[in-house]
Amino acid sequence: MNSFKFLVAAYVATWLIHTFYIGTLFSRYRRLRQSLKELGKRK
Amino acid sequence: MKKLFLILAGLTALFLAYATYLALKVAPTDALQGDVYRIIYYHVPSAWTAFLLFFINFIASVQYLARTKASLQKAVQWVVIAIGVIGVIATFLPQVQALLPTGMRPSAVATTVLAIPAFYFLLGWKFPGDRMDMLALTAAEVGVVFCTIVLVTGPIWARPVWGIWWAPGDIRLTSTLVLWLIYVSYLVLRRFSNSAQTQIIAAALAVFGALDVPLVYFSIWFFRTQHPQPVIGGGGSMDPRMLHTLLISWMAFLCFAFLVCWSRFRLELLKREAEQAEAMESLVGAGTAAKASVPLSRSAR
Amino acid sequence: MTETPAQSAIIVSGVVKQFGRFAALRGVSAEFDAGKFHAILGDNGAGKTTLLRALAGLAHPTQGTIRMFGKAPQDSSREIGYMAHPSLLYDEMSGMENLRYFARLYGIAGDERCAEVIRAVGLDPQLTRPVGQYSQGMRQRMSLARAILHNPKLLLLDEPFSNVDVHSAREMVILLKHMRGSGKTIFVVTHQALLLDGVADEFVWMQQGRIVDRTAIPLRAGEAQ
Amino acid sequence: MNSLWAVTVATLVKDIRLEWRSKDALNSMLFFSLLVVVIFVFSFDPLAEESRHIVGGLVWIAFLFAAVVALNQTWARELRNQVLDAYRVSPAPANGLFLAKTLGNFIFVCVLEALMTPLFVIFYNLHVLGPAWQLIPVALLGTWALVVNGTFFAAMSLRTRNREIMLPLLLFPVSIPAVIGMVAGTTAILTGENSAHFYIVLLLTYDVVFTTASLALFKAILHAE
Repeated sequence: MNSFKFLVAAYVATWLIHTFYIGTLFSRYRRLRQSLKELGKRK
Repeated sequence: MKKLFLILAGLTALFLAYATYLALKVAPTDALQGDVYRIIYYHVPSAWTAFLLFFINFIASVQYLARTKASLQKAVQWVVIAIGVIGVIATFLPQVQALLPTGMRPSAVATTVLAIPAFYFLLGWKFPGDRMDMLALTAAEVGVVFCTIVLVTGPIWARPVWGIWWAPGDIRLTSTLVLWLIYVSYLVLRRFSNSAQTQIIAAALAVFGALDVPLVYFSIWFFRTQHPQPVIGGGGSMDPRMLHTLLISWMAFLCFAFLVCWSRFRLELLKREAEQAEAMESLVGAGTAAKASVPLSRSAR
Repeated sequence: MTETPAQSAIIVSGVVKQFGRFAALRGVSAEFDAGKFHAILGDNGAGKTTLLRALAGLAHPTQGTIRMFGKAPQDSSREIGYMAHPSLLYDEMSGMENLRYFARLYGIAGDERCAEVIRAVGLDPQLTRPVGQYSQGMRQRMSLARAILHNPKLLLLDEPFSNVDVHSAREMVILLKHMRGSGKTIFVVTHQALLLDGVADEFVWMQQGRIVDRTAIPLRAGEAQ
Repeated sequence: MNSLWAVTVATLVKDIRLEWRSKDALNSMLFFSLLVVVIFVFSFDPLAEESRHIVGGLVWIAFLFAAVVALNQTWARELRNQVLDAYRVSPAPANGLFLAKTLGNFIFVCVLEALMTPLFVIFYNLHVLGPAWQLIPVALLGTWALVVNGTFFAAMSLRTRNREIMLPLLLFPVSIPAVIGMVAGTTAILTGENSAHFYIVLLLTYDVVFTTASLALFKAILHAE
């Protein structure tokens, strides 16, 4: 059925957005850890 | 804590997989729309989750503002209790019951109304001080993510069913778009604020946004009645198996949202700790350095 | 003659002021006596202005409290006269028009009080020039006039002598000395400590967001001249 | 209450006087909306029969953008020389400042509307098919809706980087119901096809809700540094 690809598209889009957001969370977390480590070193 | 998080994450993943399985295989096919209607199992739970998160943002913002003054805090508490009591009593009055749309049970409405004081006091107890503001930020940000999903899956669903991507008069989708805009502007404000009291400014904006929601809804609702619309299906009762799947799916997404919020909250906590540490660190480091090198008071000479 | 213990007018306890990743004040605790002249000294970025703003109630401490005559600074705005580094005046209006507006904010009706303070700082109330065309010295005086308009018990002055010629600065010091004599508590943030030699009752030294020393002369202990 | 009104009036008079001297906001606002009108004339065929259906939207878009220009100007004036701090240290009620600014902006935008509406009428060859008097409540309530939120959000955006761009970002999303009310109400009156009553009630509700909210929260915004 033609409309089936819309269904797939919607499900994929949902998880893409979630993955993207969680990815940004991870990168923010890593950067924060990094800066904390540098802070510790300066001490 | 970390172990607990991982266990919960695993369980949530299983739950989501199960919900998706139900949505794709178990739930019956819609007679009119065919399989594409199954978008509903992602679209609607995301919308409900987003609304719940925005609601939490509102409660947290009100409470944060109320905390700036003891007398205000008392007053707001009584208002919240009054809303709960009056709301529950009102739903059992026959006059009010007559106003409720058909199919909405008074007991269900009463439970929803009770959620306001329940959330207010629960959050107030669990999130002292600046954590309340961090909760508001977390809820808004994760809410925007879920709202984005609603806005993306909505047109994907509308296209095969209605033949158009976007129905400007569709009240649910359009008001969700406005909601999204409001909370994005909230996040932008937090991002670009250079105030030492961003929290208060942001909380005020959140209150404004929340006050706007009913007005948005009514204005679009009325706007729609005056303009030609594509025939939008809907209404009618749902197959119980569909409803069941929908609720399971919502539960799964709620668990997922909870975990995302938890991570986001931890991140914010860590960020603020780091900021404070850095502010104080520069104090120790720079202070000793200055003592060693710079003559104490250039100004006095 | 026994000295009566001066009543502590201002109690600052554990004040931290954090701006994002930078702390301007890092745990300031001090008591300041009423009716005294306090000069706050220190390098740029030592937190002098932030302390003054916190005393004026303009900056809210991240931690710690400030009590002023037993009240929070925000609740004692009638007792506080604040003069900032910028003039806090509208450039497009004349001095009198400016003061007339600020007088309304304090609930002072009529022009007598405005004319009185303008004369007190050595300017002419009849001057119709907009403040934007004043010289720096005149603007500083007008700014001081705005700060003392409501006859506050406490004066907070941020760099009143900067960019002012020596003559004007001396005159302002004499004016402040006179106000100190009439029982006001005065805080002056300045770089020119020597101007206040013999005028200020104490010199408060700030460094890296903390008070590091308090002396009676504009010279710190251990500092060879 | 008494002091609230005194402060409001004093501030309003001061703002009008300053505006009269510089004419910053009014001139830029007028010229800006004139430009918008001219661009619209080239973009949308004014002679077409359906122009009556779109002109409601065009008028309000022009006013909306012009109002943003004015709103940014009114607070920019308070930031010069940090005069806002002089207000913040005074005991004057925060809402006095808010009401004065809102009323001032309301007057400016109303003047602008009075001057620009004839232009729209001429360019788009308008004649109203519905009850024309209803345009007045729609215009007044709609303007108040824009201005009350705009003043509040402009005060909010004072505390942000890139302040001027921040105002529309904050103002437009929350204003959407009001914009729907203004545009759809105006169109309904111009075309005479529907009743504008609902929109007037909508705007009235919007005004009451947000005026109350602004008055309740402005103090917190003003004193957030």
